[in-house]
Amino acid sequence: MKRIYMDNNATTAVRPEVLDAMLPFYREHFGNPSSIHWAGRETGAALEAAREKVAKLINCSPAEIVFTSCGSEGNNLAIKGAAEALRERGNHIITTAVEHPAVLSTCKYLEKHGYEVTYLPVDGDGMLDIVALEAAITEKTILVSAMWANNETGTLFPVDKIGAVARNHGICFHTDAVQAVGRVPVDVEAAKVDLLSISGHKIGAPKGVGALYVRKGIRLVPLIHGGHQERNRRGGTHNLPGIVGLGVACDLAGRDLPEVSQRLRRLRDRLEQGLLAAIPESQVNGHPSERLPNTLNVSFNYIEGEAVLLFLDMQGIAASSGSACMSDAFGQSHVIDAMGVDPMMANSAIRFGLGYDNTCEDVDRVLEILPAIVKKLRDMSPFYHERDAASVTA
Amino acid sequence: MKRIYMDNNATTAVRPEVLDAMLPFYREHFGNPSSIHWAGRETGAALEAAREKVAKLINCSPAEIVFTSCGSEGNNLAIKGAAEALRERGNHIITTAVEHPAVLSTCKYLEKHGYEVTYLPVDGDGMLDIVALEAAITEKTILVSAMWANNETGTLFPVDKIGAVARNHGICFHTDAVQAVGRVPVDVEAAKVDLLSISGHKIGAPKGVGALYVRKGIRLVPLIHGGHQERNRRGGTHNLPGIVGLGVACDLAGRDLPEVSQRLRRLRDRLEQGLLAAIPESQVNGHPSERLPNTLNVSFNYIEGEAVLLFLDMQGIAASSGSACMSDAFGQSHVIDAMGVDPMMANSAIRFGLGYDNTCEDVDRVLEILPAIVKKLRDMSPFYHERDAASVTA
Amino acid sequence: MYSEKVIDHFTNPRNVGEIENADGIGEKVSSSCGDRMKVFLKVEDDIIKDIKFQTYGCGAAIASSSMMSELVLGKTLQEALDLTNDQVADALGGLPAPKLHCSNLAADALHEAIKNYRAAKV
Ligand SMILES: Cc1ncc(COP(=O)(O)O)c(C=O)c1O
Ligand SMILES: Cc1ncc(COP(=O)(O)O)c(C=O)c1O
Ligand code: FES
Ligand code: FES
Repeated sequence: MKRIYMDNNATTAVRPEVLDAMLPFYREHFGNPSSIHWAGRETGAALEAAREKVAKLINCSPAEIVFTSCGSEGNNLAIKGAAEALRERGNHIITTAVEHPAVLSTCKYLEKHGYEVTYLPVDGDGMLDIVALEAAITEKTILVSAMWANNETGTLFPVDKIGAVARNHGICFHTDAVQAVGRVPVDVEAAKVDLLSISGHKIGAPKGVGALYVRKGIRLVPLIHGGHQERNRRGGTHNLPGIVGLGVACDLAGRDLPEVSQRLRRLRDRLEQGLLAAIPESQVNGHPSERLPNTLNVSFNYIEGEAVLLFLDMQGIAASSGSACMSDAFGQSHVIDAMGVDPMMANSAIRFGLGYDNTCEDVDRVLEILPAIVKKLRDMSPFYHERDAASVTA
Repeated sequence: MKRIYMDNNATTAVRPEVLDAMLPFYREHFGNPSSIHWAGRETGAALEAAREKVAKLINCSPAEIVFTSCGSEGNNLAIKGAAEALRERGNHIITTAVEHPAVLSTCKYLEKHGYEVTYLPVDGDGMLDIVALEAAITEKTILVSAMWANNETGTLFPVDKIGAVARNHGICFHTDAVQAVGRVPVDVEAAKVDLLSISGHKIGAPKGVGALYVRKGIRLVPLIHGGHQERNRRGGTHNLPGIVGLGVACDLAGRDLPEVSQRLRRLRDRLEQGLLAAIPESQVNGHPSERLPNTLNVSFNYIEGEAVLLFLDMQGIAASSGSACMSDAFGQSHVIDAMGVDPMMANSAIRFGLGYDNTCEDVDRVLEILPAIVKKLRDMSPFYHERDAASVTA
Repeated sequence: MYSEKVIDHFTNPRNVGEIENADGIGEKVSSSCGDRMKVFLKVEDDIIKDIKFQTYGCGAAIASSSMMSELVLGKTLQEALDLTNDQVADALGGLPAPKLHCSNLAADALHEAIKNYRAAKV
């Protein structure tokens, strides 16, 4: 059975060029880049070369890149670090109801420590209302954290407008761009971003590496105190192979982005239109146009998403229900929830995250298999039968 | 020129068996272990297998292992996490003057947040006085953080005694065992440890992965908030290849430890005795017997350590001056300083950290080269000439 | 982290040593790291005929000492007094930021030696 992986918003395979570039750094060039001897010099140069590549992809200067271990660390460092550094100026943070758990639970944590957090709502497409953002700002607002692209629906926030509002009010602006970087053009200058989180394993780099963009002049209390690495912003010996991999992945992403995103968009649209046509009472969750080109979040009323995923899995197709985290899969998605989607519709939401390796055949196979799965589950569902009964009665 | 790497306390090469085990997890088995589909199941099993291996090496149960990105993260998580969780019970932390920067700067940070920290002194061998520890305990003491093995001198603290004292007083005990695990036997039960930090890249696993042992029942506020990974103790997608590598490295370390540590001790002793015999007015910094088998910290009076390292480097020999961190290399080592070593002697301290790949020839080559380097630098040193003059006059 | 020039002067430092019956001796101890340099001068007709140094210090300190000695050998005392720490660092092809202070030793010790020479002559 051919395995089809369509969960690239959860994690991606490492790209071959990335792995090739990493390999020499495990056993040959393994020195600590902070060391003064040959073994350190070799890796020191590779570290800075990678930093330049990451910086180039998002249009910042290399000194503004802090390497981290993952997107979650970046979000924690950005939010806790800025909140603490700016504590004298205020204690109010604005974020949105649809952020990744790494942002939301960090904000919840800060609420226990004297911070006040506003969670902005989104509309039915998962879109943020920029007027609501303006209205939420108080004298005490020190930080806005709003994601670039939503991991569950792919909805793209108007980051440039958010950045302009924050800049006008002199408020620090963090964006979780873990799903956006490498998938859509990201420019920290154009968007007036101050802090931006990146995760390697979403863009063909390995797990265990990420980066945080920290605009020059933005003060940040470190999350991981330690040595002088990363200009005192992140202690710990550098993950050289990972960092080298992230550099190459950013390089490739920058080079391929226009072509790949167009290709994935076409595949995604084919999948979307095919499913909507074949399965009645299905709907797309997320913004019709302002959306990541690779992402499709779709609901099939009357059935449960997990059951759909299990059947897909048995046919070798890997998709997911929103957040990659299993424990979350059992509860309802806070994102779909915040969009005001009817609970039963929400419960059936599943997410396809297309990736570099997906083909048209992959899409067609899903189109071949999924309608039957939905039918089978609906046939089992009391809600489905009651609806039939209701419409018959009506 | 043959390159000789003797900086294994800074970082080690990944062992070939470790790299082999990691490779399938970059492109073949790359799924997110939190996912419910085939791609996640494959890696989920590997994740738990690695957890068991790490647990076995330190004699704990797998559920007590939290995977981290490095030793510094483990130290930050342990100290900040326990300090916050125990805040109601008290605000006093005891540590030692010779801890790694990841512990010391975390403690300094906590001092700004209402915690009081006692930094216990050490004696001339870098050894901790257990009586001083007892004397430092107050009603408000909530945490003792004392390292298992010192990274600069290799001195081994009497961890079992520290653990017994802490346990008797109902105080949580964290030990930074980054240099100890895999080099000397580490048993969390025997030592009555509650929290213990491990770093992969010191024992032949890759950079970018570590672990924190958290004794069952010990409460900890997460450092990286996010998803439900690691039983809510550490958010972020698992670094599967790194974790698999750490598992294999722990396995190998457990298997090889007796033989390897004996071999390295013999090499280290040969180096030590050879240098002391060939170079007058040199001394070992660290405990004569209670010391990591692979570590030699040695001073050559009248000259500067960095200059020695540069000359060694030109001959292909990688050693270091204490902490791997370059910026530290310029100042004096806080460890050697705390041992009360005469400043000029302290300034000349260099560290050899032997590793798995070192041979007897490596040692002999250092013995061949280093005396001449010291002589050359002493010939340049005004202090050395004044000493001659002084003794001639006398 | 060090330029090739630094490594060259560090590996083969020029003018290391001591001048017996030197005309001027100067010394400087770094306030930031405790490193120390000593300069010995032989002067004829206001020209530095010979220069030797002893340095206790890091690679940058030793290279700076050597470079300084090369820069002023055969120069007039006034030219030597005009030599700045920055010029020494520049001549070495630059120094890493945390190592800039190391070049201070060289010019300062040299100027001290000239001062002492002039004081002794009076
Ligand atoms: C004793 C000790 N603790 C902590 C660390 C930090 O480990 P890592 O570099 O993995 O963050 C090191 C190594 O640098 C160490 O030697
Ligand atoms: C939007 C978003 N933010 C943050 C993260 C966390 O990234 P990581 O798994 O690298 O910690 C993810 C992925 O899980 C994400 O999709
Ligand atoms: S019955 Fe299993 S999640 Fe509700
Ligand atoms: S560190 Fe002292 S002179 Fe360079």
